[in-house]
Amino acid sequence: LEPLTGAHAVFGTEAKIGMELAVQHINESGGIQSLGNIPLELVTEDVGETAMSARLAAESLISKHHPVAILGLYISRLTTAASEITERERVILVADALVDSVTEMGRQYLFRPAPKASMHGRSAVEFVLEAAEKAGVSIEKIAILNEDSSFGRSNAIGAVQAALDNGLTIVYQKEYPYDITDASSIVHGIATAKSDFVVHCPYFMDAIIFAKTFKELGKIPKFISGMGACGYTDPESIKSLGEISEHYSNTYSYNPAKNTPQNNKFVEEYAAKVGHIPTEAAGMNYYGMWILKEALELSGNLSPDDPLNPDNLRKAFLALDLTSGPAVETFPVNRVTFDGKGDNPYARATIIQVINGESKVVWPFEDAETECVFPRLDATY
Amino acid sequence: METIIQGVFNGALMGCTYALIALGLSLIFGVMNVVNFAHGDFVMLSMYFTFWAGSIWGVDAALTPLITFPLLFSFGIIVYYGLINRTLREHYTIQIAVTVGLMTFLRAITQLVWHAQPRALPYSFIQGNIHLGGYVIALSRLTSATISLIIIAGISFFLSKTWPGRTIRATSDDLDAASLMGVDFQKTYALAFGLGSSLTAIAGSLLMTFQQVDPTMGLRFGLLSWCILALAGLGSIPGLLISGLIVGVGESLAMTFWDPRARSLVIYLIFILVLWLRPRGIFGRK
Amino acid sequence: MSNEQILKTSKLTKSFGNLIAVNHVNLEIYKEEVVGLIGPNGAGKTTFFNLITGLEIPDEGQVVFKGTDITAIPPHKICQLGMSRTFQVARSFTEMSVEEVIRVGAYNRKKEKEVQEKVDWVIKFFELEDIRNYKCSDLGLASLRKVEVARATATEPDLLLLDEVGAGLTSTELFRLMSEIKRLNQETKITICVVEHVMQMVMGLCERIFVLDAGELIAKGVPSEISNNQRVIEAYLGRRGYSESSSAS
Amino acid sequence: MSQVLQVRDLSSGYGRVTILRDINFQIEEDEVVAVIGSNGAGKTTLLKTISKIISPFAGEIIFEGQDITKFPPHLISQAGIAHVPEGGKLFSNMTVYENLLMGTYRNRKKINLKILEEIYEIFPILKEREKQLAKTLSGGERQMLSIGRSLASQPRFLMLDEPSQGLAPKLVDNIYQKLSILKKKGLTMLLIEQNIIYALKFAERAYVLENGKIVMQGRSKELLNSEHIKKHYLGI
Amino acid sequence: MKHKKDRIIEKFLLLLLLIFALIIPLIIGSNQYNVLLVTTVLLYGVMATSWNIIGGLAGQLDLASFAYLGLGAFTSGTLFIRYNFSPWIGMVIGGLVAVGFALLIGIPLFRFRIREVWYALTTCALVEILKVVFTMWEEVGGPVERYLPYYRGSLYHMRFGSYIPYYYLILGLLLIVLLVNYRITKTKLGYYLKALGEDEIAAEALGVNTRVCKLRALVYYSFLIGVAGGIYANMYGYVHPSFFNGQESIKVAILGIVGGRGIAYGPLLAALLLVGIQEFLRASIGGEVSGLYLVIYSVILILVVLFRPKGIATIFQGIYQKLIRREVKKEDV
Ligand SMILES: Nc1ncnc2c1ncn2[C@@H]1O[C@H](COP(=O)(O)OP(=O)(O)OP(=O)(O)O)[C@@H](O)[C@H]1O
Ligand SMILES: Nc1ncnc2c1ncn2[C@@H]1O[C@H](COP(=O)(O)OP(=O)(O)OP(=O)(O)O)[C@@H](O)[C@H]1O
Ligand SMILES: [Mg+2]
Ligand SMILES: [Mg+2]
Repeated sequence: LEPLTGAHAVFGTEAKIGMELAVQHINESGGIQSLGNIPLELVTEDVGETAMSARLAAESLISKHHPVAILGLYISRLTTAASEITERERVILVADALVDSVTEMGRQYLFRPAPKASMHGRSAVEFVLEAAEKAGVSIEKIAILNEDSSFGRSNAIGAVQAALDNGLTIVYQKEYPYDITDASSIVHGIATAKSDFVVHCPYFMDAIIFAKTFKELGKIPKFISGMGACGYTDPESIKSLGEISEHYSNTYSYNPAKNTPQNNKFVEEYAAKVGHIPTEAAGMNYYGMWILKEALELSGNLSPDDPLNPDNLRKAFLALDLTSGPAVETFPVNRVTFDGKGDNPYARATIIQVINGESKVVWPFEDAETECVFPRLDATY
Repeated sequence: METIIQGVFNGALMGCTYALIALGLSLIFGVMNVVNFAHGDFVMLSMYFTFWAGSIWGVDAALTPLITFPLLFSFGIIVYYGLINRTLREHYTIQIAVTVGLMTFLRAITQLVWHAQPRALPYSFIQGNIHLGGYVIALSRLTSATISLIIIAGISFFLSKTWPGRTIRATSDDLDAASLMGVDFQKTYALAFGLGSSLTAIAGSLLMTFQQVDPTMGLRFGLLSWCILALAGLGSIPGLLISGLIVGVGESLAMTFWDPRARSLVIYLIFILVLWLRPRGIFGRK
Repeated sequence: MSNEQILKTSKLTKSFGNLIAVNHVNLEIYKEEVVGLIGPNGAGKTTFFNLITGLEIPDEGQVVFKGTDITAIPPHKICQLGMSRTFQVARSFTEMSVEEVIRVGAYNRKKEKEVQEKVDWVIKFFELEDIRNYKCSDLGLASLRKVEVARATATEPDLLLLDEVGAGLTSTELFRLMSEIKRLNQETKITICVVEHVMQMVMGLCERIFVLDAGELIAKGVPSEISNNQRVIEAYLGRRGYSESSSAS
Repeated sequence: MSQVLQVRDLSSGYGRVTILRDINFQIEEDEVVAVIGSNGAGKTTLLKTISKIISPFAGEIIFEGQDITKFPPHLISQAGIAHVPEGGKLFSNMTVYENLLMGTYRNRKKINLKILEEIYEIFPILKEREKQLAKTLSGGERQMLSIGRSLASQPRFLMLDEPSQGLAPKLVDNIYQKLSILKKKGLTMLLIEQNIIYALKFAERAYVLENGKIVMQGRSKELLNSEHIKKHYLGI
Repeated sequence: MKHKKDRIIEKFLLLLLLIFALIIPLIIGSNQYNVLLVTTVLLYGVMATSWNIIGGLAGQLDLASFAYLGLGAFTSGTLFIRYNFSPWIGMVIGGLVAVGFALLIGIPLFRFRIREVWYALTTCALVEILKVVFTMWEEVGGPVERYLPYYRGSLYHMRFGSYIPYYYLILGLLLIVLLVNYRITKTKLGYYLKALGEDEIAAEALGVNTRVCKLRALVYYSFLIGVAGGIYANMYGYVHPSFFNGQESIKVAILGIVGGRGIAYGPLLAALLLVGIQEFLRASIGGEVSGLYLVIYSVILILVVLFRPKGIATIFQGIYQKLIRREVKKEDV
C-alpha cells in the first residue's frame, strides 16, 4: 500500500520499485525456504492522499488478496488510518512512516524497522556537533526549522531535545507549511539571529526553495543540516538545484553506500531501472521486505503448523534478531530487532551529504563513505 | 524596522508577478465574464512547460517564454473553442463546473506526465543578489518584478493603442455595440482568453527562476489572483498592480512577523474585508 | 374613491450622477381609486416606482404609505405593509411554474394552511387555470404579464403598482387585461396605479392621471383635463412638433 | 431605384417569446423610411433582428441583393449596415476618440482618418470632448457620439433607434438637424421614432408597427393625415 | 395536477429504492472495502443533498461544505478526546457550532449583498482560512493529527469494528437530509428560496425577506453537514486540519450543479454516479498509472456538464416521465 497518486505519489512510486526489486531478489534466491520455497507475490494498491482513501485501499487490498503482510503507506496519517484496519483484520503492517506516534498507539501487528523521526532530528544535531568538534569550530547557536506536518514536528522535537541536551541556544525556530513559496523572510530571520547552524526538516519543494534562497540572498550559516529523509540530498533535488545543493546534508533511514554485496546489487539494479540510486523510500521498503522474509522464515521454523497465522508471524517478528544476511546488509546499522511497540531500538539515521554533486554517507564517522565537508565552504558569517 | 523594510521589499517584488497573473484573469473575467477556476492551474501548467523546456532543451527558465508563450496561447484558444465557448449562454455555475473539470484535468495530466514530485530548474543566469543600503535583494525577484512590470506596461499599451487591444476593451464594455461595429466576438473572446492564458506563461517562467512546481499548487494561485482582482476591481491596470503589491507585502509581512502559515490567512482576510466594504474593489469601475 | 389618502410623497427626489431622474415630486393617491402615471421615456416613472417600493433609496423627500413613513424601508417590508408592483422588464422566475410563482406572492399574507385557497382564487380570477402548471419560461408575453399582475395581486396589496403591463400586447390581449384590472379594483377595492404609454388604456382605466416629465410632476387631473393640458401635449402627447404641425394642418 | 433592404415574412423575439410576426417591408436607395409605433411595439426588436443581435425565428433579410439572414452579427457591419442602438450603447470606458475609432473598425486595415474629420465637422462638440471618457458625456452628446460612431464605418445604410429618446426638445431639434445633413448627402436611412411628428416630418415613407405587426404604411404626409394616426398617436 | 396513480408509483419506487439501500450491506457486507466505498459515496450524497438547500434552492454557490464538515468533526472529536463526550451528543453540538460559524459569516455576507462568483470565492477562501486557523490553533488542532480514543465496537462511543454501522448511520442521515429538502420545498421557505434564487429583486418586491431566507437555508445546510462531520470524525478516528479541504468542497458543489440545481435528488444522483465512478476508477486503475483515473474522471465530468447543463437528474426525469406516460396511456386505452 503506497500513495501512488496525489501529493505523496513520489514516495509511493519509489517505494513500490524498492518492494518489487526485493520481491524479485527474494524469489530469485528461492523464496521462503522454511515454507517450502514458496515465492512472494506482490500486489499493490494506491492509497491516495487522504485517510479515507487509505482505509478504502487497505480494506480493498485485504478483502481482495488476503495478504500475509502489508508494507508501506509512508505517510504517517495514512499509516495510522490504515493500521486500524490491519489491526482489525490482523494483518502485519511493516510501516515505513517515520513519525514517532505511529508506534505509540498500541498497534499489535505493526512493525517499523526504520529509525523514527525524532531519532533523525537528534542525529542531525549530533552530527553537526561531532563534525564541529572535529573541525575545531565552536558552535553555540542553533536555528531549527521544520515544515508543519507531524513528521516535521517529530523531527524538530528530536532536534530541540538534542540541542538542549548539548547546551546549545536555540536562537530561531519556525514551523512553516510545506507549500511555502517564499523563504526569504525566514532566511533573513536566521541571519538576523546570527545562528551558527540550521537544522531543518523540509519536504521536497521547500528544501529547494530554502537552498536557493540561502544562496541567492548570500546569507549562509556555517552549516545547514537537513533532518528527515527528504529534501536536500534527493537525486531530484540535486538535479534541480545543481551546484547549490553542494554540502547540504540529510538524515537517512537507509544507507545507499553501504558496501555489502546485497546492497550493491540492489543499488545497481535500482539505478539501472530508475536512473538514480535508491531513495530512502525505496531502501526502507527493500530492507523491509527482506525483514518480512526473515520473519516468515522464522515463523516457518517456530510454528511450522501455521506459520502464516498473524499471531505466529507477530511472534516471529518479536523474536527476530538479525545481525547478518541481506536484510542487515541493506539496513543502516547492523542489527535488526523489534521492541514491544514495534520499533527497532538499534535503528539510527545516517547522514548523507552532497559532495561534488553526489550524496555521500558521512556520518556516523565509523561507517562514513567519505570525509564530511564542515563547515560549509560558502558560509558567509 | 530593518526587517519591516526588507519584508516590504520582498513582498513588493513578489507582488508584481502576482499582478501579472491576476492581469491574465482580469482579461478573461473582465472581457467575457467567464469565471475561470482553472486560472491558477494555467500558471501551474506554464511552470511545468518551463520546466520541460528548461530540462529538455536546456533553456534558461527566464528565456522559456519564447517557447511557452505561444504554447499557452494556443492552449488558451483551444480551451476557449473547446469548452468555454459552449458555456457562454449557460448559467454561471455551469462555467464554474466546466472550469473545475478543467482544473482537475490539468492536475491529473501534469501528475501523469511529470509525476507528483515537485520540479525545479537549476540556477538561472539571473540569480545572485544586490545590496542596496544594507538590504539584500535577490536578483531573480528583482528581474521577475521588472519583467512583470514591463509586460504589464506592454499589455496596457496593447489594450489602449492597438486594434486587437481596443477591440478587447470595446467588447468588454458592450458586447452588442462591439458586434454592431463589426467585431467578431468569438475571435475577440478567443484572443482575450488566449492572451489571459499566455500571460501565465511569462509569470510561470519567472516563478520558476526561484520556485518549484507541483501539480497541486494551482488552486492557491487561482485564489490569489481572484483576491487581487477583487481588491483591484475590474478594468484598472494600475489598480491591479497596487493590489498585487498589497497582497505581496501583506503576505511577506505576515510570514516575517506572525507565522509562515498565516500568509494565506492575511490575503483571504483582506479579500473578504474588501468584498464586504468595497464590493467594487478599491480601484474598480464596474 | 374615498377621500382617505393611501400614499403620499413629498419632495421625492432621486438623481443618478448629474441626471435628476425624479425631482421634488409631490403626489397623493386616494384609497380605492385607479390612477395613471404617464410621461415620456426616461421621465422617471419607473424610478418613481422604485423609490416608493424601496428598491432605490431617495436622495431627498418622504414617502408616506397608509400613515406610515416608509422612506428607505427594505422592499420586502413595504410589500408586507401592503404595496406590491410589477416590473417593466418582466422579471420572471423562469424555472418556476405559474402556480408556484403565485404561491410565492400569496405567502406574503397567508399562513401555510390558507395559502392554497388564495392561490386558487387568484388563478381563477385571472383565468390562469389552463397554464397553472406551465413553467414561466414557456409562457408568451401576454401570459407572462398576466402572471406578473397575478403574483402581485396574490400578496393582497392595498396599493398595486403596474409598470407598463400593456406594452407589447395585442388589442384583444390589452382589453382583457384592462377589464381584469378594472374588475380587480371593483371587486377587491385595491387601489391601483398604472404606468402606461398606451393611451387607450390610461384614458379608459384611470380616474386621475399624473404626468411626469424629466423627473418633474408637470400636471395632474382627470383624463379629459390631461389630454387638453398644453404642457402635457408639449411634453408628451406630441411635444413642440405637434403644435407646429397642428397649426399647419 | 434599386432596393437596399428587403425584409420578408420576418418573425423574431426573445427566447421563446415571439415579438415580431410576419414583417414585410423594403427600402429603396437614398430613401429615408421611418418605423413608428408605441412603446413596446417591437421596433427595437426589429432593428436588433436586422443587425443580428438576436436571430430571427423565420423569414428573410436581403441587403443589396445579398441574403444576410444567416450572417453572424459582425458581418452585418462589414456588409455596410450601421445600427445606432437604442440608448447609444457607447463604449463607456473608452474616450470619445476611441469610440469613433471603433466605428472605423470594419475599415481598420485601410484606415482613413479623414472620415473622423468629417464627423467632427458635423458634430463639432465631439471634437471638443475628444479626450473625455464616453461615460461622462451628457445625453445629447452621447447620442451624437453614437451616431458619429456609426457614421465612422462609412455605411451605405444607417438604422437609427430613437435618436431623440430622452433628449430635451432643443437637443432633439439639433439631432434632427444633423440627420438632415446626412439625408442631404444621400444616405439611406431607417429611422425608428416614438416622436411621430419628427419621424413623419423627416422621413419620406413610414411603416406603423403595432404589437409586432405592420398595420399601416404609406407616405409620411398621408399618414400624418390618417385618422388612425391622429387617434392613436396624436391623441386628437 | 398529478394523477393519483403517479403518486402511488412514485411511492412504490421510493420504497423499492429504500429497501435496496437497506439491504446493500447484506449483499456486500463480507467485503468491508465495498461497504466503505458505498458509505463514502453516501457521505458525498449527504453533503451534496444538504448543499442543494443553499446552492440549488437558494441559488447561492457555496463552496464551504468541508468547512462545516471540519467544524463538526473537530467539535465532536475534541469533545470526545478531551471530555469523553459521546459523539452522539458531540455531533449535534458540532452541528450547532457549524451553524454558529455559518451565521457569523452569513450575516455580513448577505448584508453586503455578496453574490454569485464573489460569494463562491469567499466561501472557498473560508475553507482555507479555517484550515490555517486550525493548523495554528495548537489547543484544538495543530498540524499533527489528533486521534480519537480507540474502542472496539462501542455504541456509546460510536466506534465500530466494521463499516456497516457507519453505513446505516450515514444512510439515516441521508434520509433525514432528503426529508428536510422535501419539507423545505413544500413550504413557504422553499418557495421563497426558489424565487430569490432566480431573481432577488423580484422576490423582495413580493415580500420575501431574502436575507433571512438565505440565512435560514445556510443554517439548515451547515447544521446537517456539521452533524455529518461528527460521524466523519468517528469513522476516520482522528481529526486534522486537512479536513478543511477546499478541493473537496468544490467537488460537493459540482455534484450539486451536475445533479441539477434545485432538484432534491439530483445531487444525490450525481454523488452516486460521479463519486462512484471516481472511486471505482481509482480502485481499478489508480494503482497502475498514477493520475490516469483523475484524467478519465475529469473528462467525464466535463462531458456531463457540457451535454447536460441542466443536470443529470433531467435524464432520469425524462425517462421517468416516459414510463409514467406509457402507464397512463395504457390506462386510457
Ligand atoms: N440605475 C440607474 N442608473 C443611472 N441612471 C438611471 C438608473 N435608472 C434609471 N436611470 C435614468 O433615469 C431616467 C429615468 O428613468 P426611468 O426608467 O424612471 O424612466 P421611465 O419614465 O420609466 O421611462 P420608460 O417610459 O422608458 O420606462 C432615465 O434617464 C434613466 O436612464
Ligand atoms: N431582452 C428581452 N427579453 C424579453 N423580452 C424583451 C426583451 N427586450 C424587449 N422585450 C420585450 O419585447 C417587446 C418589444 O420590445 P421593443 O424593445 O422591441 O419595443 P420598442 O417598440 O422598441 O419599444 P420602445 O418604444 O420602448 O423602445 C416589449 O414588450 C419588451 O418587453
Ligand atoms: Mg419605465
Ligand atoms: Mg425601442
